Amino acid sequence: MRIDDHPILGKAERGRSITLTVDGSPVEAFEGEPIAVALMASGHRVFRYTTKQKGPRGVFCALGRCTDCIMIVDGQANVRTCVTPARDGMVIEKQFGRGPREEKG
Amino acid sequence: MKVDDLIICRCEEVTEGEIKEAIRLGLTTMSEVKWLTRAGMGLCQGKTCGRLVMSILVRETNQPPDEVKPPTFRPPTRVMALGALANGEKETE
Amino acid sequence: MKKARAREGIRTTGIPSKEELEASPGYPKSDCLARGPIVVIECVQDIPCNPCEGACPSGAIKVGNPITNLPVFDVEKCDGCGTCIPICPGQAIFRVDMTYQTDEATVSFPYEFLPLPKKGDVVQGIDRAGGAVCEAEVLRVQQPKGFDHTAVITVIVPKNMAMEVRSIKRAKR
Amino acid sequence: MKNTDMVVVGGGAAGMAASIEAACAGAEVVLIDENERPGGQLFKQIHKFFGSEVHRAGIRGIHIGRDLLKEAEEAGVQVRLNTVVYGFFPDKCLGLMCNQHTEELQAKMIILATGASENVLAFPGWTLPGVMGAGAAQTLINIHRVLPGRSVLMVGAGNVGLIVSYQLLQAGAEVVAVVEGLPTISGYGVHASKIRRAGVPIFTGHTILRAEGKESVERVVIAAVDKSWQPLAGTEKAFEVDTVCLAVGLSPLAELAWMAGCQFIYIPEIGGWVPVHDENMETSVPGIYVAGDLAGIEEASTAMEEGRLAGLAAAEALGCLSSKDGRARKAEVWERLAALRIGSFGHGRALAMEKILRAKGVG
Repeated sequence: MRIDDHPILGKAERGRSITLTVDGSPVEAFEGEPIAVALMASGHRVFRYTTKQKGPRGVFCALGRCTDCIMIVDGQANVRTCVTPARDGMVIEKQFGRGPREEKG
Repeated sequence: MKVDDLIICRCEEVTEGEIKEAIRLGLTTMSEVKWLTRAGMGLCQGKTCGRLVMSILVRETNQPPDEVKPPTFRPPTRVMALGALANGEKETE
Repeated sequence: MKKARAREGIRTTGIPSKEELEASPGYPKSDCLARGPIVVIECVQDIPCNPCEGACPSGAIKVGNPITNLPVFDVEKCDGCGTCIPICPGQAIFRVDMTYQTDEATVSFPYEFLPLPKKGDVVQGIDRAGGAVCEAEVLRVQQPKGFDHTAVITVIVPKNMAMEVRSIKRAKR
Repeated sequence: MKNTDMVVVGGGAAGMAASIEAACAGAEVVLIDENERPGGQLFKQIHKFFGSEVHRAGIRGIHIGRDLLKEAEEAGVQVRLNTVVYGFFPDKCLGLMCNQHTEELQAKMIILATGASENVLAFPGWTLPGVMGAGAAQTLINIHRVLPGRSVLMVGAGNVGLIVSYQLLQAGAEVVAVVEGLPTISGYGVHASKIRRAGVPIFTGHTILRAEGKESVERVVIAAVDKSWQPLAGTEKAFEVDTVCLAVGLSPLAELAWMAGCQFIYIPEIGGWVPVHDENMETSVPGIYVAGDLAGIEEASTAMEEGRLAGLAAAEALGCLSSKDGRARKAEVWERLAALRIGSFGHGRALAMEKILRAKGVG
């Protein structure tokens, strides 16, 4: 659901076309845009599941403050995807609790 | 869903019931509630839930709102990886 | 009765009531409409704002000091050029021409959605509450650089709808 | 440790204006912003601003932002991006972090222009993906050019809720309704009129009861409320939406001001706890100034004027401006600020500002 044309802002200017791997599947993105934006554009809404209630979470503040959109990026947990620029080949995984799915947490 | 089951602190998944329980134990300040319940101690450090906790505290303790101050703020103000401070020019307190 | 009316104004519905409009010094009296194209300023709240005053090349709009004054419209000076329409940050200025045809009038309004209609399109005329009230034929779509992406659209509507129609139904993107 | 004349924290409307004034007066200014690009909320403001010609009325926020950036560059402001001020230490020393490296920077004068954060509303389902701040939606559509969803329920009919609703429509989303708990619309009526013409209903005296959905928002239920905000039975309405935006007010982002030991005052009309400051925007800690939403929630136009004021006052305190010139320049800003704080929308803020001055003992 990208906004390619806009009545005020005109045509969108985007970075180079790149590919991310999200939970094992390729996702098209534009270099430099926040990871969360590429995910939303490709229809992803659930970014992680919480520790206690295992509840789904997604983008909430989009400013890097609330930390709801954290995911595992290139093996590192708790990365705020709404303020982390996408780079070609990044490997992104949903976070379960404080880490990857296997970990009991 | 009961009001007490409502999540107030999104990071630490602290419910309204848990916060009210802490207040029933006699806690009256934001800092005390934070330490006991962990509301506001998660990754976002209370940036999202702070005002909600404050309003519950005001309501449950009948304090005037201008007597419920935010908890003490300490560095860092944003998420920092452990070791970032050690990478600096010198240690800070 | 007074209370019931207060509940109908712009602060409760987002729509200026008939009373609010008629009390506003920017809203022309109905007998002025027969003169030809004139602007209709539907500014009813004391917002600190005055770009309309500077925009009018004929000095027909006066806000003065303080800038929370409602714009006062001088129909004698207005030549209906519509320069003020895209300038108003509140999109509260329109133009009505009751002299367009015997049974038809034109209404001009600011529009900032895509897609823009084209001259000759027949669209639905929309009133202040967002309801479709009549068919409207697009007469002009103006969007020079100076408007900064705000288009000014002029549509032809039945005369009795000229003081009701304030936009057109948005087309699906 | 590095030293400089002045550090401005926050590169939004207030911080940029402060930096420009101080640098033009001859001060060495470092402007710090945690984001990849400066501008704060200005680059999300794609609508035309209110005010008068001197406030750049009729011009879109994005253009004002671009002009400020250019002015800051020309004035020689050193802009440091992607840099977080993580702490405030004695003797006006700031702890900075950039790319996981820290350093310290000491300044003779500090201007805090850290802005605000969005308030939230807790209701069943509010943690579901699809519920987000109105500011989040605005960032996504206007900066990143992606829709947060196809159909949106907006909670809150202040200016933020009304403006973001309009901008969501411009971006191609549908806004099914705006819900406002108060009996009246608190934002500008003209903003409400724009979205009414575009077909969006506004339910005053209503609240959101819950958001429902398995993995993300699929449906919301709203209801009318009585005077004590209790939902009235039988008034429930459901909407199929995938997004709920919360526009329920802003709070000053004041951590650094608290850490700096500034005195605060509680004024609910301008966002709650705000740092006490004088007519020069100087706080109770000498040499520390505040401007913009941190000094009390207002508009972008007032934020820019407060920034100019703080920048001029701090430059004067540094000796870059004579007190005669400083006084004259500040008087111009005071006059412009006063013009923005009148009428039914500005009067309450003017009273709040007087309260702050009285708390500082200068009113």
